[in-house]
Amino acid sequence: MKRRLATVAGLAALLLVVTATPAFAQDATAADVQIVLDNIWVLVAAVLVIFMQAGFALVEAGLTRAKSVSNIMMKNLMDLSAGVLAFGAVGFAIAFGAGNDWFGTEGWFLNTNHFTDGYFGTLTLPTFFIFQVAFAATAATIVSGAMAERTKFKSYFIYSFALTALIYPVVVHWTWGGGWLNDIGPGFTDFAGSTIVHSVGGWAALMGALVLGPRIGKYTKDGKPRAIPGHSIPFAILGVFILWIGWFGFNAGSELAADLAVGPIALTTLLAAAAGGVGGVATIWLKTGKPDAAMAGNGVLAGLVGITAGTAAVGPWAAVLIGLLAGVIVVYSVFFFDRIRIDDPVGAISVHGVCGAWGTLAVGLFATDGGLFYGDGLALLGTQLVGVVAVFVFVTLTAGALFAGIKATVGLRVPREEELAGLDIAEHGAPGYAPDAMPAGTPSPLSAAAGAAAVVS
Amino acid sequence: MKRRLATVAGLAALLLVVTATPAFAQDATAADVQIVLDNIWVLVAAVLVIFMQAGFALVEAGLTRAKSVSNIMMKNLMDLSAGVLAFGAVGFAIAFGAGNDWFGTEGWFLNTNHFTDGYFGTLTLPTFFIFQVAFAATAATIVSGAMAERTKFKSYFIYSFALTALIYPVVVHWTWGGGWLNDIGPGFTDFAGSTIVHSVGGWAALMGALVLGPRIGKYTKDGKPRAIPGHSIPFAILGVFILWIGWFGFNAGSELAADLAVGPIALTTLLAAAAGGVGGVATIWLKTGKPDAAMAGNGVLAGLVGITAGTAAVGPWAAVLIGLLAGVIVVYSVFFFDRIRIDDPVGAISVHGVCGAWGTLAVGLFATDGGLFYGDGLALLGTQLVGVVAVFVFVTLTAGALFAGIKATVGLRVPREEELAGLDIAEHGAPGYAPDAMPAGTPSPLSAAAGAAAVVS
Amino acid sequence: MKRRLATVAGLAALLLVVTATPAFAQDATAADVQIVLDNIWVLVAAVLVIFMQAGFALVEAGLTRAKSVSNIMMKNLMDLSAGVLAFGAVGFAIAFGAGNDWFGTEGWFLNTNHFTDGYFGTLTLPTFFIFQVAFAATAATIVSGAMAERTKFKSYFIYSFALTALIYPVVVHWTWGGGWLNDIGPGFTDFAGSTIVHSVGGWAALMGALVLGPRIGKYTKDGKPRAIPGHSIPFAILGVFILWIGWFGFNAGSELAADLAVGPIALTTLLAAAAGGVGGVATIWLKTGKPDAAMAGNGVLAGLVGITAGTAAVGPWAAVLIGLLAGVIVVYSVFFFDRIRIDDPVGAISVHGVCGAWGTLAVGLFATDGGLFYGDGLALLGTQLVGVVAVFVFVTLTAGALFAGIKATVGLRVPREEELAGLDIAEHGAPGYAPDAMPAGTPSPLSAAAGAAAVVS
Amino acid sequence: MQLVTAVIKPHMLDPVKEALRDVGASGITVTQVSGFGRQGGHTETYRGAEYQVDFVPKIKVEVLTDVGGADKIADAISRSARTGQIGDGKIWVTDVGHAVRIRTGEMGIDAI
Amino acid sequence: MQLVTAVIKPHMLDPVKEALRDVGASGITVTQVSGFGRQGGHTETYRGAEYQVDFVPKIKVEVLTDVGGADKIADAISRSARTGQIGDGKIWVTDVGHAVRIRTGEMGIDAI
Amino acid sequence: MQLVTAVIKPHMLDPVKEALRDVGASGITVTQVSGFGRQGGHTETYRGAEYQVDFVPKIKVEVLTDVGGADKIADAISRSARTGQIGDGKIWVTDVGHAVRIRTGEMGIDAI
Ligand SMILES: Nc1ncnc2c1ncn2[C@@H]1O[C@H](COP(=O)(O)OP(=O)(O)O)[C@@H](O)[C@H]1O
Ligand SMILES: Nc1ncnc2c1ncn2[C@@H]1O[C@H](COP(=O)(O)OP(=O)(O)O)[C@@H](O)[C@H]1O
Ligand SMILES: Nc1ncnc2c1ncn2[C@@H]1O[C@H](COP(=O)(O)OP(=O)(O)O)[C@@H](O)[C@H]1O
Repeated sequence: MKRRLATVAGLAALLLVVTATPAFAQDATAADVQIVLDNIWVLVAAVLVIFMQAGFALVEAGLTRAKSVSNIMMKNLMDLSAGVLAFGAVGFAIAFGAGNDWFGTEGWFLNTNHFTDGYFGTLTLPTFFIFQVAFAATAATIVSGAMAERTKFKSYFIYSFALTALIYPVVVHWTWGGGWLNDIGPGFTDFAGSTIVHSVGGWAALMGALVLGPRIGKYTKDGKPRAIPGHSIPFAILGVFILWIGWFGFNAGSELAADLAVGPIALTTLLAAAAGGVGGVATIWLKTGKPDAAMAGNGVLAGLVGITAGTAAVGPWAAVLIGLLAGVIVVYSVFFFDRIRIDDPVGAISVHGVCGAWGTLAVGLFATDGGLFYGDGLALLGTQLVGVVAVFVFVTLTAGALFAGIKATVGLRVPREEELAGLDIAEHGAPGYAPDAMPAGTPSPLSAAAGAAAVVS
Repeated sequence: MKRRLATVAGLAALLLVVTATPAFAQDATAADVQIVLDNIWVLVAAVLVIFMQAGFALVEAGLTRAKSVSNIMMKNLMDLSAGVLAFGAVGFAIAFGAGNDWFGTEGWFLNTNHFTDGYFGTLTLPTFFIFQVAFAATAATIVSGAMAERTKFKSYFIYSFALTALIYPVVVHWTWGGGWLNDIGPGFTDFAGSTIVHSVGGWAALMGALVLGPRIGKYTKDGKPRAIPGHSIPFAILGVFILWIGWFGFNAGSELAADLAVGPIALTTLLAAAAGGVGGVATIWLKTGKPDAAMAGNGVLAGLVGITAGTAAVGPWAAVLIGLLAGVIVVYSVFFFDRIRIDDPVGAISVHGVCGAWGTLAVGLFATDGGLFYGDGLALLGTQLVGVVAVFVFVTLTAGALFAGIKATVGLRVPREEELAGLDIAEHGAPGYAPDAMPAGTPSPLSAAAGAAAVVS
Repeated sequence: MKRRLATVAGLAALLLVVTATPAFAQDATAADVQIVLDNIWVLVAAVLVIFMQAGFALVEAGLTRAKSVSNIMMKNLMDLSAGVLAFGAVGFAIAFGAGNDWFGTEGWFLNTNHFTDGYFGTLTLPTFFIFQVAFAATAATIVSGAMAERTKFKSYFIYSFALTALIYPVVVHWTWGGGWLNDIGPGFTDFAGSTIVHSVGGWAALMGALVLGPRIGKYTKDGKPRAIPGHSIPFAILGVFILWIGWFGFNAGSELAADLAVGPIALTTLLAAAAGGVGGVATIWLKTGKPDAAMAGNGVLAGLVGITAGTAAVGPWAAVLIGLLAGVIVVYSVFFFDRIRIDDPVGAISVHGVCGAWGTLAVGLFATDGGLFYGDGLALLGTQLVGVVAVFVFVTLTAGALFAGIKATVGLRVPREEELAGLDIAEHGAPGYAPDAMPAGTPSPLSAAAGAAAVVS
Repeated sequence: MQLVTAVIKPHMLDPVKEALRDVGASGITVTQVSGFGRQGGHTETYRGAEYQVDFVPKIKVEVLTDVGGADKIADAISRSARTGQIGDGKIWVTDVGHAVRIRTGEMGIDAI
Repeated sequence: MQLVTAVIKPHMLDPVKEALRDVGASGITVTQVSGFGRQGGHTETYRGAEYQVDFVPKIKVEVLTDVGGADKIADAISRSARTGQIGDGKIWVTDVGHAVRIRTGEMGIDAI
Repeated sequence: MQLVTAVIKPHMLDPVKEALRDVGASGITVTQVSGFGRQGGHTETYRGAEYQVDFVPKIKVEVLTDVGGADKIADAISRSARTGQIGDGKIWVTDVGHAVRIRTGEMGIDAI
């Protein structure tokens, strides 16, 4: 058998040549090993980030109604599937290809002639792309929750493609891609994407929810918001757990290398999440007398979104503060959007948009190097503000135009009957929770048990 | 406290000696670190592959009825538990032990005298075994879905033991274990097991479903197939997400080393999965007008199975094509097996058997070294065909005999009454979804709510 | 764009200086890379351990009733959130700070002046803390299941804070922190915490369940135990799968370094889990004629808890035996506690307390260095016994006092009405499974479908 | 006494409840049911296979009343549950021999 | 008018529905119920503890009909729901004072 | 024959079942229902927003009996379902024209 393993090794070696990467032999140097370690670590981090898609799907599914649960799951699965192809073909080049200060113009279809060895430091193109595409899919999927229970699947598909291929990549180019936001003041600082990823998703969610309008029944005739409880808190909290662990990949992987800075990053991530959970639950508890489970989950996520920008720039104490405040902010933000009649079933705008902005600004306050509270003045804070506002304006305009365009052409919202009955049957053909079929093959009459799925009119 | 940490370190050092592995001191060379990195990476990959068991369990549970949900979960948990013991005791030796071209005859019970240091290159026996046993459990568990809702638990247990201990290891010996399929033409190429793992599971599933016959109610009197919708699309899609991320371990871990080839492998894996999802959903959408959630999930899995053989041998474009076509193929294949009255509730035969074969053949078309489309003629394609056919014949014969034998002795199928009522109560004692017990301790009468669980006759 | 990536790299380098960790340049030595690898590996392991929180939440949710499902999920989310802060502020110093043989007295709030570089060998403070806090949260969350369905949320919060900040850290100081248990005989050996983590949780669970008393309806008037089936076996088994994979981080990460000992540790972990599953299912099958799903899950977990102490000290055969026996023991232990009227809905006392003790003692029997069966006499076994007893006494006393204190002040148990109706509405405001709201915004009357949630009196 | 039974569309429960409160009904008992009638069901597709779902979710409302009250109650339901589209449902009235309030043991009209 | 109520085995709903369609019933209302009778329940075991489940899932079928139709309908159900084994269920008929079709306000026999 | 219908609190089903067995009832049919009455509902809060849940879970119990038996049965239910608190529920009795045992086709009193 040793003979054959040798064959396999030979094949692998061959492959190494084919893919034009340096081969490591017995005489590999420490630098060679470090390069491999960088790539392995970032790949593992990328896997964690991709796992976050499951977390988003579960949070969104849990906080919405059973009658549209298939639809939510499908949106999350398909925006990843379509997003990988769209970002690989177009978005990645716009984001990271050479070009101008505003967008990249080279490197379409992961062109290896453009993205040559060393372009991404020690990371290979595949490693870097996989990590980045997971971020693009995150930005896209955030919107899904805010538009839940009333959006046409086809229209969501179009939106998701456009965001992943065009809108998100432009913002990335401005920042991580080397564009203009690096040249403002001390340079805009958003280590892992509070603004670049989460606010992009959050502001797009805002426009989506705005153009769509609230779900039927969300507001009384006199405009007071009504609670529409989610159908599965266990799904939602499981989703929060998955997002929490995925975020270690999100933040610590954004170091884009395996080094000792990874630990401190993971630590601020952990502390902010914990503080966000405590802040969120304390706030809602004090306000309503009940430690609401969904808000506790939102608090954890708010803490995570909040720390994302400054995870590598702030210390542990600041991380706790940033997270705690994010947990408080998210509760008030949810109330605010509820009141102004923007119906966001899962709190995506508040968690990702608002707390993303908070986290980005917080860098200007707490950064050990440049932060206001460290006596370094307003320069960084001002820069952060420019970045937050620029991204807000860009995304609300482009995403707003996108949704308005979809609405005017293929339509954005399902018909009233379909919304009342739930999206699963009309959009996807069958209920997400089918009652057990009777022995004779006909489904049992109890469609109602798992959430009233048939067409009511 | 430093004193004590030293104690711990001493203990660990001692252990290193005990387990006969080279100790790394301050003066570790880069090669030493690389060896550790190889082992750590493959272990992390193995954990991802083991996590796939949860994914399989959820996909299968979600696409079948609530009344047999415990049974599905138990089958998945126990085929891993029993499989680890069976493969460790017997299967691993047959697969990787020295022997002849057909099977190994040495190294029973993970014998360290046989599997000496260096036998698996830089990987230690524990690392290599853990990675491989996760593959064996995958092959076994594929069958569980196809035989769902009507198989005796005891009989499944026997099957699963036999497949893990005997059938699967023989196929592994033919290929990764250094057997005869390496000597055909340019050598059979199945990097991570489209055929070796997935088709083995898929063809065994085919024989299982064939010997069992369809579920009661699956076909009308005139033989037309009826839909029996699964009870939880969210479970199914969560399962798909878990399988997707697990597959990065499956494919990239199959490099059996930490090197820069891992990135390109992960990339083809990601692209094929995405393309498979898009291909599957597009096909069913065009055919029926509805983007079916279960089929979208099957599409993603089909793409993953399809790329598994060629993940290290083909480029990104080919990966997209292989995945896309797998997504198309899986839909037609599901229709085909439905029509010929082979009742496979989760599409396991189509996803793993058929798309596993497709992926293996696709290597002959798209391999950058040897592929037909790269101008290298039919030699590789022919070899791949020989492998596909050989494994098909071997597995259908042995698994067919196994199932026929079980049927003739302990029986394979539960009694009609039990099948109608669901397997959970009769096989495992209690429903998978028990209604909340009333305060007095008696379960509420509403057994029906979560899917009619009592014995109807 | 290369320019900008350089900027990013510069920033990262800067950060390295800021956080006072050695910077790795092109001329990194193999030892430098090894240090990074140690930290990366332990961080990845920590992420796996944190993921176990989701596993615990699901096992506990699955094995209890739907009407308190939010409460269980919340307890698991909040004991992690609050636990991170409590352990960071206080517990970590007590556990690992310098002090006396009984507890640490320095290093509050992760004080970097106390925990200087090198304090934790090659691990940085962030890495070591994140790994350890995940263990603290594990100890805390074990109790949640045993006290399920009848504990005030507020009171659980207080308990969880106290255990994480005070009780658990003391036990850690005795052992991993360098305290007195290292000085008994050959030194108490509990590699990854069968006693230190699991028994601490298990014995605290015992006291919690004892002080609380059984759930209403758990016992007939003549004292016979009644079954109160859990509401979702799929949740429970999914939780088991997650715990299983998380345990690779738990045990193999406890090596606290990336070396070749990690493989053998992972192997004993895998084998014991598999054997535990087989042992548990075989025992319950023989006793009742049914392969119970919940017991199979308990068997796997029992095997994992059992191997945790000796995972690095015993060989594969011993691992199989330890796991198998743990699987047998857990079944009889569950029966025992049921009979003596200690109502532990999920079997936490048996899995973590009893099997933790078993696993710790088993080291004294099977350790290849020092074990009775390896001819090394009773010294180690005696030492293990001392540790097991000491921890039992300490935890039952302190946790007992804690629960009694809570009971006497804020109260421990919810009112009878609330317990009958389920904790979700009264404690958290809304049901865990809300029926789909009707279009008009009012929830449908069918609260009953997902488990009768309204206040009955 | 009489029992007024109505089968209505699920989302009309709210207005019906209000209407009944307005006419002074002291209580209601509600059941989730499935109906089959002129409204017809719908077709679903799963993994490409079509199947027919014949039953439509409905809500059954039962109100116990004294003889004189039945008409008023039937009328209130009829008005408040009407959308004018097929499937609005039925109301029927049956005689009830006697009634008991469990809590007090009160009989007849006092029980309601 | 009359109301025919039947309690049947869940998997006989399909044939009963067909039989009712054949005899011209214009509509059916169906409820999931649990029955307790001669058929008896069964024992379940969970984590080694046995417990008795007394109730068996059943389906209740209600058909409103004019007086003449009740026998025909009861007969159709009786034939189509019969398996000959214990637990096949019961049929009973009650008088209905009056009926309304909500959509139109039609009364009496026209309402059905 | 007569049909005794009772709406009770869910956790009183067990004692009611025992009581009915004691007075010789041959069978019971049970339905999950939701009730609205004096007992009132309760307020829930979700993500900080309050909402009113008006309906309370109840269990409906139906027992078919010969004319003489109805009182005994109503009495047994009334005694066994009583907690003395608001919301204990109602019992009512209706006349049943005829009854059939599906398994055998037996009619009238023999069917029960
Ligand atoms: N003959 C009947 N017996 C019992 N229930 C009926 C009958 N006819 C209709 N129903 C119930 O009334 C509902 C509405 O009836 P349908 O014929 O669809 O519309 P409409 O009420 O507008 O005539 C049905 O879904 C069914 O539940
Ligand atoms: N006296 C009764 N009152 C109400 N429902 C009854 C009565 N007897 C039987 N049933 C219902 O009919 C179902 C079947 O009755 P059962 O006695 O088990 O068998 P069979 O109908 O063959 O005599 C029961 O499950 C119950 O729902
Ligand atoms: N008039 C009525 N018609 C139908 N059901 C009623 C009526 N009044 C009460 N009920 C049912 O009885 C239950 C208990 O009634 P309620 O008024 O709350 O208390 P009590 O029975 O103590 O008077 C209600 O929840 C409802 O299901």
